[in-house]
Amino acid sequence: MESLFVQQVVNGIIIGSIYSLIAIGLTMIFGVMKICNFAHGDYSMVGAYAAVFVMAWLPGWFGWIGSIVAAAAAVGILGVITERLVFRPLLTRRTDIDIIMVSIGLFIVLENLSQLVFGATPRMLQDPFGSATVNLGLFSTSILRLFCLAFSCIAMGFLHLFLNRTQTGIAIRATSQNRNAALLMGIDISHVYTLTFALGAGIAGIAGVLYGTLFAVFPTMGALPTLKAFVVTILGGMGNLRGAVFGGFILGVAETLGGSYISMQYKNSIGFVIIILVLLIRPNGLFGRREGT
Amino acid sequence: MDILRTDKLSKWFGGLCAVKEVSFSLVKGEIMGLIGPNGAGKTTLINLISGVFPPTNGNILYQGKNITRLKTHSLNKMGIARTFQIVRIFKTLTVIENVLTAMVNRKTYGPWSLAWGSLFKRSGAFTDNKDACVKAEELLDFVGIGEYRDELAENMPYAFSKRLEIARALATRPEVLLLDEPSSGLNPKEQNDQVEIIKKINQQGTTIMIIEHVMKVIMEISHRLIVLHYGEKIAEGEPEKVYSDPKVIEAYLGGDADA
Amino acid sequence: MSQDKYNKLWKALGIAVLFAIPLVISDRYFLHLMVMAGIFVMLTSSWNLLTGYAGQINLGHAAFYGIGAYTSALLVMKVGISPWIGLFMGGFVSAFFGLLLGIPSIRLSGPYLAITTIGFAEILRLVAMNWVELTRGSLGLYGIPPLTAIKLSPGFSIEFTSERNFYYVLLIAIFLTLFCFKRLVQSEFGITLKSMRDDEPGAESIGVDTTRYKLAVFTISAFFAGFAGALFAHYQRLVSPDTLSLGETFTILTMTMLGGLGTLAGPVVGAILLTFLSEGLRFVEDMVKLNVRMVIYGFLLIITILFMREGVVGLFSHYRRSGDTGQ
Amino acid sequence: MLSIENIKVSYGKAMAIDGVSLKVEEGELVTLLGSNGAGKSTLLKTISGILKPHTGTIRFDDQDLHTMPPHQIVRLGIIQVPEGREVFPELSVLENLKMGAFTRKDSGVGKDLDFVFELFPRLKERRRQWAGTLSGGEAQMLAIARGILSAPKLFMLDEPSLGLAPVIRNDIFKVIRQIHQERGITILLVEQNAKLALGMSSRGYILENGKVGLEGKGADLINNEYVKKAYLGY
Repeated sequence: MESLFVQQVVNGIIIGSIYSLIAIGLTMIFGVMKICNFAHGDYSMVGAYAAVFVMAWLPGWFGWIGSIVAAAAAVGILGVITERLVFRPLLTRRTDIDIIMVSIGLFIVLENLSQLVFGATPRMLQDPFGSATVNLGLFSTSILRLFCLAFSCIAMGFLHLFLNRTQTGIAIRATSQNRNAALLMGIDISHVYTLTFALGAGIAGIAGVLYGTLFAVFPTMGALPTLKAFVVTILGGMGNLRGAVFGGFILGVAETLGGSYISMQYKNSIGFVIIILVLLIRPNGLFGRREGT
Repeated sequence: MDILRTDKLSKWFGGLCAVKEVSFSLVKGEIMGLIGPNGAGKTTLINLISGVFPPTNGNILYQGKNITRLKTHSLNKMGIARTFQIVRIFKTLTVIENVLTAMVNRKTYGPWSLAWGSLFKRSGAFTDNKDACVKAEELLDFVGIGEYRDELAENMPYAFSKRLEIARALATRPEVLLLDEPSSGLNPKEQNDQVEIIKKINQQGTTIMIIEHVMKVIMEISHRLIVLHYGEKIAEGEPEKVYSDPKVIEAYLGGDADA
Repeated sequence: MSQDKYNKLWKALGIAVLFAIPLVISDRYFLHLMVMAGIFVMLTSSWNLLTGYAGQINLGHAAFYGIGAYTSALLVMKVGISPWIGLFMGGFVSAFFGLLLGIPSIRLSGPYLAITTIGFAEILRLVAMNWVELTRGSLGLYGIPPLTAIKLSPGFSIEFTSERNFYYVLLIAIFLTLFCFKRLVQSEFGITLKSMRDDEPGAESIGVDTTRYKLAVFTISAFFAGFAGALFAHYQRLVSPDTLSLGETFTILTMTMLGGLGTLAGPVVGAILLTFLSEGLRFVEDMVKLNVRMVIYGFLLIITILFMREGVVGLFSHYRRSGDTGQ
Repeated sequence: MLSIENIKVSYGKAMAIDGVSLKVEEGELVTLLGSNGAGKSTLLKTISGILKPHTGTIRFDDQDLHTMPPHQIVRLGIIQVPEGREVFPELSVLENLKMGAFTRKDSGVGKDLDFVFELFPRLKERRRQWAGTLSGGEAQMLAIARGILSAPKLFMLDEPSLGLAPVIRNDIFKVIRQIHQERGITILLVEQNAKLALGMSSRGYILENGKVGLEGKGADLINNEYVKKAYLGY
């Protein structure tokens, strides 16, 4: 019993770290541009496909590192393109419904276009550790999974450094907190928008490689992470980066624990139950900051 | 006779006290001006009276009833209507529809009876209802925007959308009308028109409480004034008296450096 | 007046054509498409009432459809009530869930509401998948009885197993539904919904109890969606958890956005257009051997929002009377 | 230095400025007075490029401002401390100050940082704290300090004493006078506290209903009946 519990918590932390990674981009984009992007998980899907191609071409460790770089770059560019073509025209007459609908349109297009291009057959990404596992007494897990955890924590760490230590990073946070004041600081808002989308999508691309490594790569793989990322984002309060990181781990652990102690079948609904309960009590999320009145 | 009275009304937002123990009474039939420098808590006071949020402390009495914690819609049904500093008209409805929707008898009919009733109605669309339209047109003419009847509200010139908001508030047949800066953003001629409209409304028996920054307007129409400063009531009385009050002049023009 | 008579004439002619279609065209597949388009007309119209008129973004509408379908199917199969009553039970049970979903919606708006509604639908979909004893899980409920035949005289009865006869049932249901929506939307109730959508504090200031209106519109919208679901169950005679899926909701909202959100005609036009368009595209897909249909759906949705915000109906807006459609 | 010619600005459909012309010369401290809604804040927003005028010109030295995006206007050294402080609540005090220096590439930032910490020792104590946790007075100090770090040539302050207790208000005014006199920064001050503001200005403009009602030397305006009228509407 004890070890099953620890085992599940560890599994939850591992998957939760990937949720956090996807959600962090979603919440960042929401914070800066108030865009609620239902196609965000598809950035991960595209990232995972980028990895499929790079790994087919470069074997082993090089392939792995190469695919991370390729995924971040390719998806970052895709993010910028979608921002410019689809979201930017809506910013002047933003209504929630238009932005939500247009992102749903984007979701449908990306998912089905990739089905056309890549086919529906799931593909596996190689495990550079050759499926090796490690037993740490209280729990055992594959090295690959630990690596994924480490990698997403590193990615979040770098993002944290970027957002806290660099002038540009602080400018992104500043813009999300007070757009008007940011303008008065001489920050080029349009530039910040583009950068935010590139960054948010790029991270989602990296998360896609990790997600694809743990599970499989297929065109509709983006849907579930999108929903999870939204759950995480709402748990943490939309626009709140720390909230997204905590929310990701909370959801990951809640899911694996719920999956093993309550019901495996309802695992994917646990997050929704949590957010409905949370929103009933706190309409702006657990760590949500109050919206300006 | 008092129609509305507040008793030591306070509102705190976090650590900030926006309204501090304000007591005043509104006499039936008067126009009372609410003035004070920027950030003095005027809009907060109006929001408290109109039920946007409850006060932290204190009570509000309306016609002898305690209405402190009632919501905006209930207060409206009891006879308190308001307008907003930044207009809140229904943009995608036409001008007359804006007024018509305010004329729906919500005291008697809730959503369910309206919905159910509509299924058995033979008279067609509510917006084609002759009696209602005649009354709505009267109100539009009253504020002088009758010719815009079928225009979409969002296409209205700003001054007219402010008047539309007043017409809409009147359509709910209020006893007390709270006006939050009815002439901000208007040019002098439009402000004069606004003054005339407000006077006319008052002459028909509606008690009015008005926030206004354009002093010419407030001087011309108010019977009495209340001055707020840092959330506190610092003066009350007839306009001339209030204006010569040194405390008021200081609040507006500022005291000396060592004040 | 003459304009009015002219309109009435056109309406009568349209209705006559709709009733005559099965008499003229006997192609079963075509009639099947008409039936499916009809069910979507009911669904999209009900979503439109909630999202287009009342401004409550509901991304879990397929849940109401599914609840209606499962309720009616289960009551008929397990309890043995008449499918005709089942249709209404489907509507009522769905309406009850609409009321439930309405409760969190009181305090939520925009993206928060959107996610809550998705969550609601996903939870119900998982229930439909996993409560195998009741729903047979992902296999779905099959062998649902059709609408019971109406016996006119001992030797003569009307069956509802054929597309053609079902078409007539549906036609009547649609007329009733659209009649209700038209009345609702044009009434004091409808104008209140629109004012609430445009400006909530403004609506509160003229005495609108927005809480109660939100609950009411969630309930009413869910009723009609549930009714449509029940009709579908007894027509297709098979219900699966897919009925409650996000994909189904996306179809509903693509149709409505394409036709024109917040107009009476929009959802009708959108549902018919997209049902037949997708069949047309199936031919194209057979030719090019590529699954292009959904990609085109997605692009249509994006293009509609970016370039023709009022949908197809908006393109012809100069034919409409301004008050008619709420735009 | 700054010259505005007959600009008209509206907020959506609400007319806010209806033909205003004014000038600020290098080294001046000019006060802009007027009751609420007279268009003072709108004017500053227009100079900063956040709002665009329909007609009229705004020139700074030899540049046309009315066609320039806000971030370029900041680069010219036109810095605004907005009404209500508008600090970044979830950035630390230090990060807020860094944002002030966002456009600067020169090496003087460190020196300026020392300068503002000297000016406002309380900010130094709280430099690691989130700006959202500051009191109103501290937030105002931060907003001004942030502005100073932008190396302003023209420094525009929008109601810096709004909602502050008299003691803190006096401190703030002292600092404004100090940076004007010691650093020779040109200042355009929007203020409600007419006596205090005019007392230290070289010139003043009274805005009324979106128009300039009166202009003159600071000292002359203090005792002018018209000023009282503009505020109190006699």
